[in-house]
Amino acid sequence: MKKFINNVDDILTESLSGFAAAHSDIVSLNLEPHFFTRREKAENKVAIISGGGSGHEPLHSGYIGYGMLDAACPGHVFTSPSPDQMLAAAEAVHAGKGVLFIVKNYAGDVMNFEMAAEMLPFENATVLTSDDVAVENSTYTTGRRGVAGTVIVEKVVGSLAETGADLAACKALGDKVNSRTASMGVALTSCTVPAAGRPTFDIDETELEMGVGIHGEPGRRREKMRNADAIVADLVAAILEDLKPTQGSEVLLLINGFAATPLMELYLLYNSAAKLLQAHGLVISRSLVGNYTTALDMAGASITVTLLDDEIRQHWDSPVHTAALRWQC
Amino acid sequence: MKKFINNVDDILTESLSGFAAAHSDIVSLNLEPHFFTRREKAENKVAIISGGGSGHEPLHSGYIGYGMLDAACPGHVFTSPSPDQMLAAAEAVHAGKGVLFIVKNYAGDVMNFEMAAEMLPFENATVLTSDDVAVENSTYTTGRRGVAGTVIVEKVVGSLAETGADLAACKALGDKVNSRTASMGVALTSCTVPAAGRPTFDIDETELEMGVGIHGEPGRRREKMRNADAIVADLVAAILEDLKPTQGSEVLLLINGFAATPLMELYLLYNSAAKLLQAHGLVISRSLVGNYTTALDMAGASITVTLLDDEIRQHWDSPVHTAALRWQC
Amino acid sequence: MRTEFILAAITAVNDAVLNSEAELESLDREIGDGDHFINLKRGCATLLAMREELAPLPPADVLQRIGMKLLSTIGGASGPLIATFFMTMAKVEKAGDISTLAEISAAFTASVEAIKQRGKANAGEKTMLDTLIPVANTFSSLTAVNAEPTQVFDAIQQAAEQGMLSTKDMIATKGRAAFLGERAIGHIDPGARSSQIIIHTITELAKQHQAA
Amino acid sequence: MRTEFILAAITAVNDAVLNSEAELESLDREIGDGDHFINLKRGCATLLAMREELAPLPPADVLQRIGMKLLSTIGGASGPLIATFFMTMAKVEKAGDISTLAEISAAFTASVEAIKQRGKANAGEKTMLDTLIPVANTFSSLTAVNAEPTQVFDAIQQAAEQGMLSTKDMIATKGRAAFLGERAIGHIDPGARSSQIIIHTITELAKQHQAA
Ligand SMILES: Nc1ncnc2c1ncn2[C@@H]1O[C@H](COP(=O)(O)OP(=O)(O)O)[C@@H](O)[C@H]1O
Ligand SMILES: Nc1ncnc2c1ncn2[C@@H]1O[C@H](COP(=O)(O)OP(=O)(O)O)[C@@H](O)[C@H]1O
Ligand SMILES: [Mg+2]
Ligand SMILES: [Mg+2]
Ligand SMILES: [Mg+2]
Ligand SMILES: [Mg+2]
Repeated sequence: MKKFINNVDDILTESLSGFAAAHSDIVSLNLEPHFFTRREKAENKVAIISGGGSGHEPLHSGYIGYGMLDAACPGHVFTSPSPDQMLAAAEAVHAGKGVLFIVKNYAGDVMNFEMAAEMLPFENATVLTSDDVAVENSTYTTGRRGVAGTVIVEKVVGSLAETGADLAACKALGDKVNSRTASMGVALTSCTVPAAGRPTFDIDETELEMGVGIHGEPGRRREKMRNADAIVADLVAAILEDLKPTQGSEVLLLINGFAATPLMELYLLYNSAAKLLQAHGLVISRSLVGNYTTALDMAGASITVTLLDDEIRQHWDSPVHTAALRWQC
Repeated sequence: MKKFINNVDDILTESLSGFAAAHSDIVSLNLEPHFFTRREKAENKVAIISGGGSGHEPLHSGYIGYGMLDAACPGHVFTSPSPDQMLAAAEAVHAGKGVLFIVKNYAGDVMNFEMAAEMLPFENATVLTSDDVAVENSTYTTGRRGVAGTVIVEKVVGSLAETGADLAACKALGDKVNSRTASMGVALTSCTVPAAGRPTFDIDETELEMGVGIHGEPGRRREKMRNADAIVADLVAAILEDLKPTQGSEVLLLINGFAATPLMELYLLYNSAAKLLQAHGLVISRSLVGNYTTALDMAGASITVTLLDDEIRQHWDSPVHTAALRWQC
Repeated sequence: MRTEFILAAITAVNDAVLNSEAELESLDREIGDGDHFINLKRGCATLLAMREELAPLPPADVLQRIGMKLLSTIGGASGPLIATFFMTMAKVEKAGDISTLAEISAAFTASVEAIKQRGKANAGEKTMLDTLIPVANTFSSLTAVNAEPTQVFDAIQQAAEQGMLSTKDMIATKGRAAFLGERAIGHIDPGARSSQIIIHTITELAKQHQAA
Repeated sequence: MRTEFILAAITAVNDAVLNSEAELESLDREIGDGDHFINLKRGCATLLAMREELAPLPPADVLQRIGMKLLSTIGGASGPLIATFFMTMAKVEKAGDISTLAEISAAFTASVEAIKQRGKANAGEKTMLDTLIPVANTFSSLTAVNAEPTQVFDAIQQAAEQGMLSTKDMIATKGRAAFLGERAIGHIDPGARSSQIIIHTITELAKQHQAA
């Protein structure tokens, strides 16, 4: 394992401190327990809080700021944060209109946020993101994972919250965006959890992992390496199979890098995916390409498609000012 | 070599097309010869044009747009673009006030831009960036390389050009920013040039390359892997040795990833570098952390420090709207 | 339940967990995200550091503080589940001293029940419950017939081991391994294995205290 | 200089470059950025595709078109330098037919001089000039004494080889290898080697044409 670190035990604190220092115009860091808030507390809005294991940067701390999150709780690497963090973050940012948690659907995150929600003295609700179509959905199982589509949910809900909308409306829009969003990912290499010091899975030069999440967990299947168009075709097929969009639907296309895949390749994937979606009669009216939801140092990428409507498009386009997403302000 | 590609020969065109499609609100792509321009031609300003080998994305095409470049010429991977590209780009964006080329100091780039400048029917000037302090400067040699500091030069000069400043003023500010900017980089892995299909250099788990550029060329020396603070101390020492800032100087600190190093590590480096600069009595008033000048799929990072003054700070802060840098608009 | 025993168990479990580093890490690497050992180690280290603070407290408070502390230190899926276990034990202990084996068994069953609620899971889903549920069943049926303590501990150890091993052939329906579908088959669940190690360690300790 | 010979040289040089793939690639990987072979290959392939278009043209136009085409296809450091060579050859040819060996030698010297100007470089800086300058010198001194063509070609080949080999022990002061400082020592310059291969190929071809 070769990484820019001092001691494995200090990675998180040092990295969070660096983030806080580099973006001190946008965020503040609380150290015990760990959570980030906006530098200026927002008033008269639902407090939007997310969080999850670290290692997915810029998710979630990079999305704190005007038009998106009020606070984020970073856990240890790939480990859900704990209820005390969420409670303290909620205490810090609650502005009288309730708290909305945006939680990626993993057993650990769900349970920790659930316990926080049970203890929280404020009105609250939770949007569970579950956009990963690599996993079959079912009410009897843990169900689908939340992956890169979470960024879209956070942006859109964050925008609505900024208008003063109430908790129920924010929750409803979050659920709607999640239900109209589908993602699937592919890994070319494993990632290395710093404390473990070795790659989570072994994979050779001729193979890829299809249907991976964002934790270095193995995907649905190991396959022979193929060319980009063939890989994209499989990912897009699974996404469209899930979304079943009608001809002429307007979509947002996100090509998300897992961290170690260069922009040159991500744009090549965009080119391939966009052509395919257009061939299916879809209109790509919004795009995002880059490392928005990562998996430590993994090489790979995911494709996310969101079916837009006027409401979602409007809230996607609205001003946002965070470390990782910024426009119109 | 495991990359998201179809045919090695098509990578560039496919990736450029993806970039153009994903950012069609900002840029237009011309295919023969290859160059990007702003979607809307700007009037009444010096035309700012950059370019260089591909593989450094988002440099330079990601910096086209209001407040920065008017056009960029992408060469093949790590290969300078050729004069016909620069001539065609200049023809497309020249707005009667002359053309300023911003060129990273490499023999190939310098000669190709020089030949274009000689053939160009418009008034023109060139700013050569040479911020890499890993290389000793000398008028008898090729001299220092231009690396990540180029982004800062492009941002600041781009802002001045937007005010209608004349060619001489833009050239002078570019030279000034370059002379107040110093960078140095370190690689943990090599990159793989797609057409070559294998890593440019071999390096094992216990080593790093100190003083590398952005082309997978070997650095100044091979060293044993050390902790982040020790690596940062060496980079910062070389930078300060060059800039010789006075106590209390105000600086911009850029931690630039070479592509495969995750944000978590880049922020950890920021934390380390910021503390060191502060201990040297410097005031970090502006920051940038991310993959802004990359080297294909290399793991590694560089540190860049620019000595600010009122003029540079003002042009750094001014509105910019490009694919990779956007604020205040 | 005595505070002294709980403190001794903390030390013993910490040792046992540290000794299983390679195995636990690789189990969670195979069908999870590789952090289960690290999560447990962090929890154990925190409890170890709390021993002095816990020593003077009554068992109900000790269990409650352990639960709250683990809730804020372990994180992940195992954190809230293990914390829930201790918080339920604390609640039962608070309601009335747990001292006989039968009482401990009842408290254990209630705490496992609380894990099931929290995780919305049951036996056969390839989780720690595949160790814990058989243990709870064995524990209560043997204490119901007033079996000898050593007999009870041996039976618990056996049930834990069988339960843990049974996860190997399962498809997971809860937790991270659920994302793997059939690829999870052939791998023991890390939480099932760590629970079994912990139960084995505590029952061994109980046997020693019994003998002494 | 005859168009026919130039076209034959294009084919021969293309073959020679392709045959040196591994070597050229690894030389530029060691002290450059690994693309020198790819750049040359791209240039050769483009010229190959132009042969039909070039065939009916007078040599001056052929050389000029080659220069312009290489300028827009090779890129990098070698692109403008090689292009400058051809554009200068074209200029000299245009000014007055180059046909005798002495005339070719003068044109060659002028073209190498143009490379020196364009690259602001000279002998001893670990570049292609360490092959080209000794070749120009040998070429002109032997044609000045009216040496036999084969003698001239053999001497050129030797000078090219020696020049190319001499780069091995140099520190570079121009081009990418200059960034390496002392680490460049022990490696032959890729441009020096490719120039030597090309010169060797063309002189071999000239010897055959001579013999025929
Ligand atoms: N819903 C659940 N109910 C019971 N146990 C669960 C549940 N989800 C996960 N687990 C247990 O948690 C273990 C994983 O713990 P850990 O690795 O610490 O957390 P995470 O899965 O969040 O990384 C699994 O091996 C499994 O035994
Ligand atoms: N200033 C210069 N003068 C002469 N030759 C040069 C100069 N700079 C570089 N070269 C030659 O160019 C070669 C490298 O060419 P190439 O790899 O195609 O371009 P780049 O260095 O831009 O990647 C070097 O090996 C050297 O021989
Ligand atoms: Mg985890
Ligand atoms: Mg090159
Ligand atoms: Mg785990
Ligand atoms: Mg080269």
